[in-house]
Amino acid sequence: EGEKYILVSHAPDSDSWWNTIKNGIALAGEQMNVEVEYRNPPTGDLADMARIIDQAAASGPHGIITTLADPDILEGPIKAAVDSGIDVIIMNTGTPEKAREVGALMYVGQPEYDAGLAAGQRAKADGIGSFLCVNHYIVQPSSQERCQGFADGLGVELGEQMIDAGQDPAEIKNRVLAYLSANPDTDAVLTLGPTSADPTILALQENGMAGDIYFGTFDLGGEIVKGIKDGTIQWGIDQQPFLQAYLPVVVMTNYHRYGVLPGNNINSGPGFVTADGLTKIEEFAGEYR
Amino acid sequence: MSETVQSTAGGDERIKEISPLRRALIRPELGGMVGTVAVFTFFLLFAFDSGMFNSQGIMNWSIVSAQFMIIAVGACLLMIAGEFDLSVGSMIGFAGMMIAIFSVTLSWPVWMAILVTFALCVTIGALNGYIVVRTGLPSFIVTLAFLFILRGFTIYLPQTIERKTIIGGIKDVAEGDWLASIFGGKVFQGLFVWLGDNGLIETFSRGSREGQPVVDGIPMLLIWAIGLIIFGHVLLTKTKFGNWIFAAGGDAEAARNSGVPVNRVKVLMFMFTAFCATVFATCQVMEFGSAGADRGLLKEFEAIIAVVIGGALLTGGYGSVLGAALGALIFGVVQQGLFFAGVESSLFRVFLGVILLGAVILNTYIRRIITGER
Amino acid sequence: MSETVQSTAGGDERIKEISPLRRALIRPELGGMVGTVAVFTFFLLFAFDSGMFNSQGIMNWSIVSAQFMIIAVGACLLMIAGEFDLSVGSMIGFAGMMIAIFSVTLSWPVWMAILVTFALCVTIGALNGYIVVRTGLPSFIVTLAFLFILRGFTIYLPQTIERKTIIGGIKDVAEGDWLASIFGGKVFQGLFVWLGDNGLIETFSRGSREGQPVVDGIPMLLIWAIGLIIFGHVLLTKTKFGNWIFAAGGDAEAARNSGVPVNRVKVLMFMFTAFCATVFATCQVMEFGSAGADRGLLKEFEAIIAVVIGGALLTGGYGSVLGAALGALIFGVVQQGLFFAGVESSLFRVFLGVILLGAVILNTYIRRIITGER
Amino acid sequence: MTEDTKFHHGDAQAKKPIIRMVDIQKHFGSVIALAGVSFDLCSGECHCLLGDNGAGKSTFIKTMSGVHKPTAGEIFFEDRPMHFEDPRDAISAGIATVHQHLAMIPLMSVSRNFFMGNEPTRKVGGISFFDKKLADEITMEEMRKMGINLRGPDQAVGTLSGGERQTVAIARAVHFGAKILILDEPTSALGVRQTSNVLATIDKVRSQGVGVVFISHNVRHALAVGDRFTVLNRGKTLGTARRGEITPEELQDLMAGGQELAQLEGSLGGTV
Amino acid sequence: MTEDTKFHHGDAQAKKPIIRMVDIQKHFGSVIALAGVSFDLCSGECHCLLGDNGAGKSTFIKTMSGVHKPTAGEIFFEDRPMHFEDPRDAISAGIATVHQHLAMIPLMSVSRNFFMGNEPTRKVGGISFFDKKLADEITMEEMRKMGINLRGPDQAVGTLSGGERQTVAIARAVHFGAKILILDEPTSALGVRQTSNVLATIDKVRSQGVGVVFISHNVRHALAVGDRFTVLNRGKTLGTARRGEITPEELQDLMAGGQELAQLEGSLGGTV
Ligand SMILES: Nc1ncnc2c1ncn2[C@@H]1O[C@H](COP(=O)(O)OP(=O)(O)OP(=O)(O)O)[C@@H](O)[C@H]1O
Ligand SMILES: Nc1ncnc2c1ncn2[C@@H]1O[C@H](COP(=O)(O)OP(=O)(O)OP(=O)(O)O)[C@@H](O)[C@H]1O
Ligand SMILES: [Mg+2]
Ligand SMILES: [Mg+2]
Repeated sequence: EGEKYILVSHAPDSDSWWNTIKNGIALAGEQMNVEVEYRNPPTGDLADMARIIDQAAASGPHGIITTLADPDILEGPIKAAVDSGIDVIIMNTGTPEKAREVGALMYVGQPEYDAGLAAGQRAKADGIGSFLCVNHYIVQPSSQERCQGFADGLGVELGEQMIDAGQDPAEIKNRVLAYLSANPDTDAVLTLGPTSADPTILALQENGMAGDIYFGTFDLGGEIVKGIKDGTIQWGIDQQPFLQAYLPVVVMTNYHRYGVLPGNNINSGPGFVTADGLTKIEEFAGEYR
Repeated sequence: MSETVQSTAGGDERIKEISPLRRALIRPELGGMVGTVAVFTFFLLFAFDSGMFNSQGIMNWSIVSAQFMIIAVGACLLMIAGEFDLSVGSMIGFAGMMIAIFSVTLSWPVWMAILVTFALCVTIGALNGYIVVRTGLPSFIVTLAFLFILRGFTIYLPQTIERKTIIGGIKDVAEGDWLASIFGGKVFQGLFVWLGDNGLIETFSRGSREGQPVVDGIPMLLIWAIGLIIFGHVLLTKTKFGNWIFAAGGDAEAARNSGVPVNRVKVLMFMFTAFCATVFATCQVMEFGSAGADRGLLKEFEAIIAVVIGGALLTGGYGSVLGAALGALIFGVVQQGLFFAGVESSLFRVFLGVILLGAVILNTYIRRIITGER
Repeated sequence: MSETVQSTAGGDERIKEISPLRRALIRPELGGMVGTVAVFTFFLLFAFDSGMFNSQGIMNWSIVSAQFMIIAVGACLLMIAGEFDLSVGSMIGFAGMMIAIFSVTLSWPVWMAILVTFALCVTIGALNGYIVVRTGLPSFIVTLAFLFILRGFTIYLPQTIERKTIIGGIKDVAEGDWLASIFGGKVFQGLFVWLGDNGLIETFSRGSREGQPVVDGIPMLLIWAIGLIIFGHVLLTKTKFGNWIFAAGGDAEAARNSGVPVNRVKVLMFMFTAFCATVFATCQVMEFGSAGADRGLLKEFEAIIAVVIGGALLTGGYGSVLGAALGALIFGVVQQGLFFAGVESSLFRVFLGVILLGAVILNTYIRRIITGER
Repeated sequence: MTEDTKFHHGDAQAKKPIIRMVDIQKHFGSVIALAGVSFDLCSGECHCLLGDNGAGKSTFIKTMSGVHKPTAGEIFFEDRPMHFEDPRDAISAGIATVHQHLAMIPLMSVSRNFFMGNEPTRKVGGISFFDKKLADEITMEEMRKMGINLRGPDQAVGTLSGGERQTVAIARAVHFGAKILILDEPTSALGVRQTSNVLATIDKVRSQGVGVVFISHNVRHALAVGDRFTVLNRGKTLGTARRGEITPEELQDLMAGGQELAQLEGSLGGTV
Repeated sequence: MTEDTKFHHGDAQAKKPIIRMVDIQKHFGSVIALAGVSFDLCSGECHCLLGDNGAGKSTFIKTMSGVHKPTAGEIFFEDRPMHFEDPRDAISAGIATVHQHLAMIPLMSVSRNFFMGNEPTRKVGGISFFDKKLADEITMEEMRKMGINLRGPDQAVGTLSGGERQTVAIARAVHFGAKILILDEPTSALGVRQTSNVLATIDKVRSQGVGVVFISHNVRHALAVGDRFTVLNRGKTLGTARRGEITPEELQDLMAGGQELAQLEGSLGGTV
């Protein structure tokens, strides 16, 4: 009872997608009756994140749940935490192999490159040959892996097809408009989350391409769900962040209380969300979905 | 060290000649005007057929520029009054979030949410100003503190109240609200339909809106930008208060001794800057239908950059609203133009830095000629 | 308006009494000292059993503070010399990226990569300074331009060369490099093993490092921080050059007339700031083994905040390196301490803003007493 | 200090004073700048305020012009007690001040400086606008009267010489129909020609019925235009003398606070 | 301007001048500040530089002290042609300047100001450190000599009165064994006591063999200490006169650039 778990993410304060994660651990904490905390580097600087893992370890929790955004940086602190007797579960970014390497119990998440690749293959099957990747967070390596994977899935060069969109919605919208009007024969648009998807939907509505151009996105959110429903967006890749936060807490609590542990890693995604069966998703989008 | 001309009746043998053309040209906006011409020439040459100059393209960079203009007007007047505000970006995020919380979470009518938010943000601007004039601290530090404080609340509040950091659904509640449409609507839609029908502007050739004109109206954002520029320009150059703004920024002590209510002027300008930031936020929230905790990041710098490109003096007492508007235009056109021209987008920052440096050196040169300052 | 004391032999009836204790206390660092005591008291009371004060915890906030200290020393000297540098954060990202590109992509020996990067970054610092002193532009604008330019290159270069924004694998190539270990190594490892063996500090309880002490040495980062503080403090207070730094920032014109080579001082301080940023970047890259385009975001503000909390005057001519170091310590302890205390992390910024405001008001009050300025 | 026989303390005046300041004190933190100074001024007279550096002259006139609020003491303006909240109040009551450190803004044009804080307005459609044309005309006219030919009303003050700026400041004060004109060391940075211009202006203004407070370190300038002389020393008055009742040497002695002057007097012919 | 009979142009001196400036010109952009000024100075003399506002006095002495490089003209220092790149060069050649706008930094302590640009150093282990103890001692000593009692060497200059600051600046210049001391309007803001102190100091310094260049708008101050008087007008010299060869009235006339002075002369006893 009252075990303490700390979740450390690599996202800057303002990244809204991570909110589902916060809600996920909060709910798990409540249900399992354990203490949970969420921490992140305020500016998204991974080097700061390493310090936070050190700090988390120093505060002596029972377990740490963390992303593995850059193994080079995070390996050291995570290994030190593991060695000092703290159990670690890797979530979200990273791969099962890396998770094993750093001594984590397991990995829960969606390997970003693979997700991108799967999406690319799906798009290729739908006859897509060129695309625009709207990257709103270009300095984050996993964002690039998604675009790269998608390009590889299509079998094309990524090249200039990924734009640095910035984070201001009006700028994202207008950059998308500018790109599409300069490259009118683009087949598809790929966005990396609500921050870039919401303005992109508006952009497409404005230039009349909504519903016409092939549109896929990572991660769900209120507007994205609506877009899927009305046919603007073909599919959303759901990595189910809720599970990424919820499951590790549950797994660890049970491990600490009863010594039980699943034998495998858990892939919370990629799941393709399409217009079928959206009701639950709609209700909880942005909160638990 | 500051005397120049020995004015006796007639000419002065100790002044060399300055040509009248040169004298006519030297004005605060000159740098901005030269920059605007240069930028347009450049893109007309290198991105003409990229769609940058068709009706849709024009609307595209106009909107981006208009955004910059709205915050640049506030920043410009404040800078001329001798202060600046680093909390503009955080204020944008904060204002948007407040509107969302009031209207969606608390289900207030949207007009009330907007009005209360305006009141709140302008009060925070006044607080900023009050601290600056009372303690005499540099506004850099005071507003830097508010940059952090406001951003902190913008993340913390929705997180605690709504369990998410993006609050959407504002479009639905704003439907038919009279005040919302002043920020989020479009005007002259009829005109554009007519233009499209008569083939004067392009129409959509595919998709759901086939046959409709590609540009279907002027967004209120543009109207606000133009309105604020006119207001700022008139205020600054045509009124008594405008004189006080220059005086407060030129030498606060001297102005105070001459009977200019310097503290009042500065506080009012902080409030006006906050007002502009809130206009920006409201337009954005009404257009996009959601408020996010990450809105407005780095906007404070962009506002300052536009103002400085437009010829204002960072230390106050000199500048023009028209210049700032041109600065914002340059900024917007370059940013969008690089996309049209297909330049690797991460190089945008490099261009921005280089343009900033170039503009500011040109402006300094012009200012020195005007004021005889050395 | 600036005369105070009518000094005649003996006392002056026109000065009220100031107690000797009060007079002994008022020094630039006082604000920092008070702040440090307050912060430690607070966390000792509210986060004592959170692990913040065990060996691992202490090491944790020490390292974070040391990071701030490294950049704060540079920013402090530069600020006292009357300028400041907004490009510090971008410089950190840029320097790290350059080391990675040189050593990993171009496969240069690591020591060479480091040396060339130092040369490059210090040159950019000099360029910053040169532009500032030559054009007389405010350093805010010039370094803001470099903030964008350097960040742009930091994203663009790896993107073009390696098609990613993070370059890893530096640890492998740095293995055994003499220069790399000066930045990334640890010292006094023997001591800590001894401490661990004797149960004076905790040891790992399982895994490959079972039995080893949890803190296995003092990272070079800390040594660099202490070294730079001592260097900066001695330079500022004990040398001729230190006097020039104060003079250049106090009144550049007066200093120039008295024979102080003001331009040289300023340019050198820009170079020193760039040097500190590069030390920061190199330590980071060597410790973590990778360089990313997002490194150092907002660090320029953090440096300035630490310096200002430490009692320096934003407008130059006044401050102390020890104060800046205390400011960095406060900053680091608060940041990590809030995590230890389990405070909602989005509130961190709110605290930071409030502390900044409080500190700066306190410092202003102290400075006015010291200098008799009003 | 011993009391000089020619000095009167608060003696009854023939004319009624327009401003009367009684026992003004001003403290800045631990510094006592004024320790109780009384002073009055009639219209049409030039009252010189003299004293050593740091005696409190500037501080005193700043309480008169609303820049500082006195810590203690009372101000009677035209026999009514007055409390100036800020310089605006004093200005609108008719007290114009040319401060020691000029109240001009270098980056602004002459006409904007001239009307700073007192801008003429013109109503257009119910909104009042700054009447720039009128301002420009008046400025050019007033400056011409003072003997200064501007290149144009838009010329920046930063391009004027010190003497010219001083003249703008005085012209401005006179133009706005001040009842009291306060001049804080207006001649200290001026050449002889400019100085005699300023002194002549004081004379002219006085004859128009304006009361002038004139601060100077130059005994001869004071004696040239002053009707009464009040000497401050270390925040207190040493007393007031009338023109003709005191010799330059005596006055100078008082201005130095009664302390010994360095040995050079001979060559200076008695006064510095 | 008509040439006054008592004025000599570049006449042969008995003593050899330490500095000789020949036909100095200085242009700032479109402003011609100096249109050819010649000047020389011998050791042990006080050479006054007089002239109207904006005549170019400050500009001229700035070329002498290395702040400005002359546009044309030559400087001979102890008969060797000299080119000062910056103030450091002039200072190390022995030219100390007290500028019109003080060269003191308010936030710094008196002793740091005193030694600014000329810090005494002490080697410790091969590295030279600022010798603060020595600096403090010398400062206290020199200030005491000048009759100023500091609270301590760490007192900030900002807390000194204007007169005291002026004295620090002069004491500094003298201490560093200047061969030439340039004083640009040192008395303009000073009270009578401080003024006579400064004049006495000039006298003392001169008798120690230092050449002094003294700029003033006050004829009487100039006449009190000057050996020679050079008058500038609108960037040109009107000529040089020796002590005793010229009356105060004549000198004042020249200083005003030969233009009419306003009618107040009577009460001023001839000179302003
Ligand atoms: N840096 C500069 N740039 C341009 N013009 C200058 C500069 N310095 C001085 N001047 C001009 O040169 C002329 C001479 O100025 P200077 O300061 O030498 O006069 P001055 O004789 O010292 O006057 P004052 O008695 O008022 O001090 C003036 O017209 C002045 O405006
Ligand atoms: N704002 C202030 N805060 C603290 N002390 C002040 C302030 N203003 C003036 N003083 C002090 O009050 C005293 C009187 O100063 P004041 O400027 O009135 O002298 P003054 O007679 O005008 O001298 P001067 O002839 O040099 O102009 C001085 O000791 C001065 O330092
Ligand atoms: Mg005074
Ligand atoms: Mg001068």
